[in-house]
Amino acid sequence: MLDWIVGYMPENIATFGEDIDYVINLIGYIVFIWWILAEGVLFYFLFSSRKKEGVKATYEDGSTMKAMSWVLIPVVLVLGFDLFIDYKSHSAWDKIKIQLPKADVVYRVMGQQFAWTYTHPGVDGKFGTGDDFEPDDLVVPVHQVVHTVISALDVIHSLWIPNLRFKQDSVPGRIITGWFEATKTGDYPIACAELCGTGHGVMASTLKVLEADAYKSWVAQQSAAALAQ
Amino acid sequence: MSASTATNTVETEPMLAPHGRLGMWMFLASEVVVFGGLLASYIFARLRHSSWDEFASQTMTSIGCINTVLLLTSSLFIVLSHHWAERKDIKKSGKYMLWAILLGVLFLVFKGYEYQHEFAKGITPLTNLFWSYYFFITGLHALHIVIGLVINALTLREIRKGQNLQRVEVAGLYWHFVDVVWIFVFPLFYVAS
Amino acid sequence: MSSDQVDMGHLTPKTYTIIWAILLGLLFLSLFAGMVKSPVLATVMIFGVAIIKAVMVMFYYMHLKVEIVYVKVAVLAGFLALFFFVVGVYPDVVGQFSK
Amino acid sequence: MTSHQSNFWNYYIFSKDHKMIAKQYLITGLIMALLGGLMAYVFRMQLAFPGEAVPGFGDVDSGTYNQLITLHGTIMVFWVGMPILLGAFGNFLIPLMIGADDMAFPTLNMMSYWTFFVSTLVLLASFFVEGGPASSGWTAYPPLSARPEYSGVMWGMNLWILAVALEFFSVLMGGVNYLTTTFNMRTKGMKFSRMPMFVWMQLAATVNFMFSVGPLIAGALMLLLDRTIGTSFFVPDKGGDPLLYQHLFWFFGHPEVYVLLLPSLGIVAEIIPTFSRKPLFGYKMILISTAFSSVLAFMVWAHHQFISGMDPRMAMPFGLLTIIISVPFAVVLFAYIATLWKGSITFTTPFLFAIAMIAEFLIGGVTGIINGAAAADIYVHDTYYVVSHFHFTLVPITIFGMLAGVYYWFPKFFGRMMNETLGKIHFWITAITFNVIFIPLLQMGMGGHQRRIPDPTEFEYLKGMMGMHKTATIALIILLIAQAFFIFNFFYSMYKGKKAEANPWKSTTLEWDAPSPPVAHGNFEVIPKVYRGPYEYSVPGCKQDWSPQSAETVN
Repeated sequence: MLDWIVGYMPENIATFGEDIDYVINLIGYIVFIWWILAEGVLFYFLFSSRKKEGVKATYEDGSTMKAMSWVLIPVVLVLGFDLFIDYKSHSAWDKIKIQLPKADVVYRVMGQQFAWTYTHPGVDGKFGTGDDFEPDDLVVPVHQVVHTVISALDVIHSLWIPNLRFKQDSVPGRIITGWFEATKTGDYPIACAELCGTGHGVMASTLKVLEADAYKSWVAQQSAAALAQ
Repeated sequence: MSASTATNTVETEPMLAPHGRLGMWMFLASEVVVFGGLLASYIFARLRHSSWDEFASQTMTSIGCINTVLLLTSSLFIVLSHHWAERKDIKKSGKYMLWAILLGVLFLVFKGYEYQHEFAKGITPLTNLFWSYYFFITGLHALHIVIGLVINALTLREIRKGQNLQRVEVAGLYWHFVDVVWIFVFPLFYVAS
Repeated sequence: MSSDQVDMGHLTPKTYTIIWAILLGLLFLSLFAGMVKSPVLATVMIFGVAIIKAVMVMFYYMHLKVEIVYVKVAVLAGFLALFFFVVGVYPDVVGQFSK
Repeated sequence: MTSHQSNFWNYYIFSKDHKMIAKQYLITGLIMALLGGLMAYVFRMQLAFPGEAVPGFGDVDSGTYNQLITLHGTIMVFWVGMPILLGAFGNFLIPLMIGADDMAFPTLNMMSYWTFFVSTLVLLASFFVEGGPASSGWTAYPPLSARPEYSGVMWGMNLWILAVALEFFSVLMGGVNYLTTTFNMRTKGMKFSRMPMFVWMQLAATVNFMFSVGPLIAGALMLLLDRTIGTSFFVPDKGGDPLLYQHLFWFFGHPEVYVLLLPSLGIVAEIIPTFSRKPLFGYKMILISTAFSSVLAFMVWAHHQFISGMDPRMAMPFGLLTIIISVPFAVVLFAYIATLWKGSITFTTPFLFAIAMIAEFLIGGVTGIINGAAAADIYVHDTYYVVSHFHFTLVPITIFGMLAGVYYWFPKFFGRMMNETLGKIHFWITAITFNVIFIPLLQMGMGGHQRRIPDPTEFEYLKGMMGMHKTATIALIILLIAQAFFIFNFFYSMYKGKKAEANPWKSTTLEWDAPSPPVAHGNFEVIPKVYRGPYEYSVPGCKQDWSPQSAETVN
C-alpha cells in the first residue's frame, strides 16, 4: 500500500538490505498512520468549527492540565513510536556500519573526479603485488562478504549502489571500510551521490555479481594478464 | 554603533539595562561562538598532529607575554576610564581612555614586529597548517583590536565633548572581550606544552 | 539618562588595580607552568589559569557579576553552544576513525 | 523620538524608521524569491527535457546546472527566507506588537538593511564574473569548494562566500536590535507573559541564529583563505580535514532551519486565533516546547553526516536527539490544530495560507523521520527523497507562511486591503501545484534517484522516472505563473485597494491599535497600555467576541 504513495524501491539483493527495507517500511507505516490522523483531525476541526450564525467560539486557552492533555497525550505516543523507531534503526545501523564481518573479497575503491576506480588484490589477495589489476566494473562473487576500502583522490564522492542499499561517502584523506554481501547474480548500477563537480552526473559504473566459480576463473584470468605486463 | 538615546517620556515596562550595554552583551555572546569555534577547530587540528608542539615552540613567547601584559593593562585603564566616566570626571576618564588606546596601538606594533620577524624566518601562512591557523587566528584577533581602537577613539572624542558617557562602558565591554579572547589565544600558541 | 544605575558592585580604582596585579601574577604563573615536566599537568595548569583570568576579567572588569540575569544567561548560552560543538565534533575529527 | 526631516532620501532610502526598513526587506526578498523561482524553472526544464535548450535561457550544461541549483538553494534560504521572515516581519511588527515607537538602535537597523543590500549586490555580481557564480551546492563542501580548479569557478565562489558573510552580519545586527527592543521597550503592562507568540518566536529565531552562526563565520573565512591564498584548512594535502567544515556548517545549518521555521510559526500563531475567534491553545506549552527545541537544535546537526565518513558510532547520540527534537514541534503543531476546535472560523486568504502551512508542514515533519533514523538514512541520504522532504518543510515555511503574513498584515503595511478573490485563486493554484511537484519527487527518491545530477537519462535505472520529472516541471510552471496573481494583487492593492481601517480583522494584538499605515514616526497616536493577554477572543460574559490588549474595559 505504501509503495503506491511513497514510491517503489529497486529490487534488494543485499543481506543487510532487508534490515534497511524493514526500517523504512516500519517508519513508513507508523508515520503514514500518524499523518492520516493529524490531517484528518485538522480538516475535521476546520469543517466542524466553521463560522455558523449565532454560534460563538468557546473560550478555551488550553492552560489547564486537562485541556493540555489533549495535546500532550498524542505527543507522548509520538515520542514512544519515535523511540521504538530509533531502537530498531540503531540495531540495523550497528549491524551495517559498525560491525564488520570477515571479508572473503577485498576491493580498494577510489573515487576521483568523475570515475570510480576499483583495485583487486589479485589471486594472492595482497595489494601492491604484481598480480593486482583494476577492473572497469565491481565484479563480486554471490553470497560472499565483500569489503570495499573507500577513499577519494580529490573531492568528496559517495559510492551509491541502490540495489545493495549501500551508500558511503568517499572522503579524501580518510579510508573508510564498508561491506556488503550480494544474494543474487546480475548487473546492477553504481552511481555517485555526493556533488563532486561538473561530471557528477556521469560517474556511472556497474556491479557485476557472478557465481563463485565464474568469479574465481575471472580473477585468475585477470591476474595472469596483469602479471604478463 | 550609535545607541539611540531616545528619552521616551512614555511609560514603559522597567528597562532591564541601558540599550547600549544590553546590545553589546548580546553581540559579544554571539562573538564568543565565533572565536570559540575557531579555537576549537585549532585545538582539534593540534590534537590530530602531534608534530605541532615543535612548531608551537617557534613562536616568540616573549612578545606574546608582553602583548598579554599590554592588553591586561589597557583593560585596566579602560575600566578606570569607565569608572570616572560614571562620575562625570571628564579629565580622568579621557586620560585613562587615551592610555588604553596607546597600549592597544603598542600591542599592534609588537604584533607587527612579531609577524615581520616570522616572515624574515621564512614562515608564512602557507608553510603548514599550524602556521595557517596561527596567522589566521592572531590576524582575526588583531583585526578586532583595530576595530576596538576605532571604537575607543570615537568614544574618547565623545568624552572630550562630555556627552554620551554611557558609551565608554559599551566600548569597554568590547575591549575586555577582545582581551578575553587574547587570554585564550596566548596559551594555545605561545606556551608550547 | 542611563548612568543612574547602582555603583558597579562597590569596585573602586584600588580594587581594579589589585585585580590587574592578580591577572599579571596568573600570567607569570602560566609561564612557569610551561616549564613543568609532565605535559598533561602543564596543559591543565595553563588552561586552568587562562580560564580563571578570563572569568576574572568578565566578572570584575565587564561587571558580569552585577549584570542582569538575561545577560548572564546569554553569555552562558554562548559557552553552552560552544560546549555542544566541541563535544559533538571531538570524537569525529580527533577520533581514531579519522586517521 | 529620533527626528529626521522627511526628504526623499531620508524617508525612502536612508530611512531609520523600522516600518520603511521592513518594506525595503520585503521588496528585496520578494524580488529575490522571483529570481530563485525562475532558476528552479530553468533547471527543472533541464531535468524534464535533458539536453534541449530551455526556452528563455538556452543550453544548460552540467556546470551551469550546478551553478543554478547552488544559487537556487542559497537565494531561497539566505535572500528570501531570512530577510522576509526575520527582516520584514520582525522589523515591522516587533515594535508595533510591544507598543514601542521604534527599534532600540534605528541607525544600526538601517545599517542592517544596507549591509543586506550590499550582500545582494555582491551575490548578483558573482553571476557576471568570469567563470560564473558558485557551483558547489548551497552547502559548499570542501575540497570541491576549497580549490578553484575542482569546480572550475574562481571569483564567483569567493564573492558568494563574501555575500553570505555580509548577509550574516546584517542578520546579526538585526538580531541585536530585536533582543534589545523586546527587553527594554515594552509598553506599560506588556509583561513577558503577555507578549504575542509572534514576538517570542522572533526572539527564539534570533537566539538560534546568534549562537549558531559563529563557527560558520570562522569556517567561511577559512574556506576563503583556502581558495585565495592556498592554505589547506579543509584540504587533506597538508593535514586539513574536509569533515571539519561539514561540522562547522551543519552546527549552523540545523539551527538555521529553525531560524526560518520559528518566525513562520509565529505568523501562523497570530492568524489562526484571529480567524477562529478563539485563544491560542496552550500559550505556555508552546513557549516551553519552543525553548526546549531551541536548546536541542544545537545538539542534532550531525544527522546530515551519518554516512559522510564520520565515525559511525556518533550516529547513535545524534540519531536519538534528532528523533527527540521532532517532539516539541509536534506539540506546537498539535496546539495550533487544537486552537481550531470549537472556534468560529472564517476562511479568508491569510487563514487559508496559514492552514496550508500547517497541513503541508505535517507532511514535511512526517517525511523527516526516515532521515532521522540512521539506518534508513543510508538509503535516502542525498536522494530526491531528501530534496522533497526539505521542500515540504521549507516551502510551507518561506512561501505559505510568508504569504499568510503578507495577506494578513498588508492593511497595516500599506493601509489598503488586498483583493480576496485574487488571493483565493492564487492560494488554490499554489497549494495544489506545490503538492503535484513534490509528491513525485518523494517517489523518485525512494526509487534511488540521487540528487544534483543534470541529466537523469545517463543512468538506466532512472530512465523510467522521466515521466515524473515532466509532471513536476509542468506543475512548477503553473505554480510560477500563478504567482502573477499575487504580484498584480500586491502592487495593485498598494494604491488602488479598498481603504483599510485600523483593525480590519478585529484582532486583539497591539499593532491593530495603530492606524493603518501606522504614524510615520511614533507608530501610535497615543502609545497604548496593556491590560490583558494577547489572545482574549470570545471571553465569556463579553458581548464583543474580541477584547483588545489595550482596552482598559471591554463591555
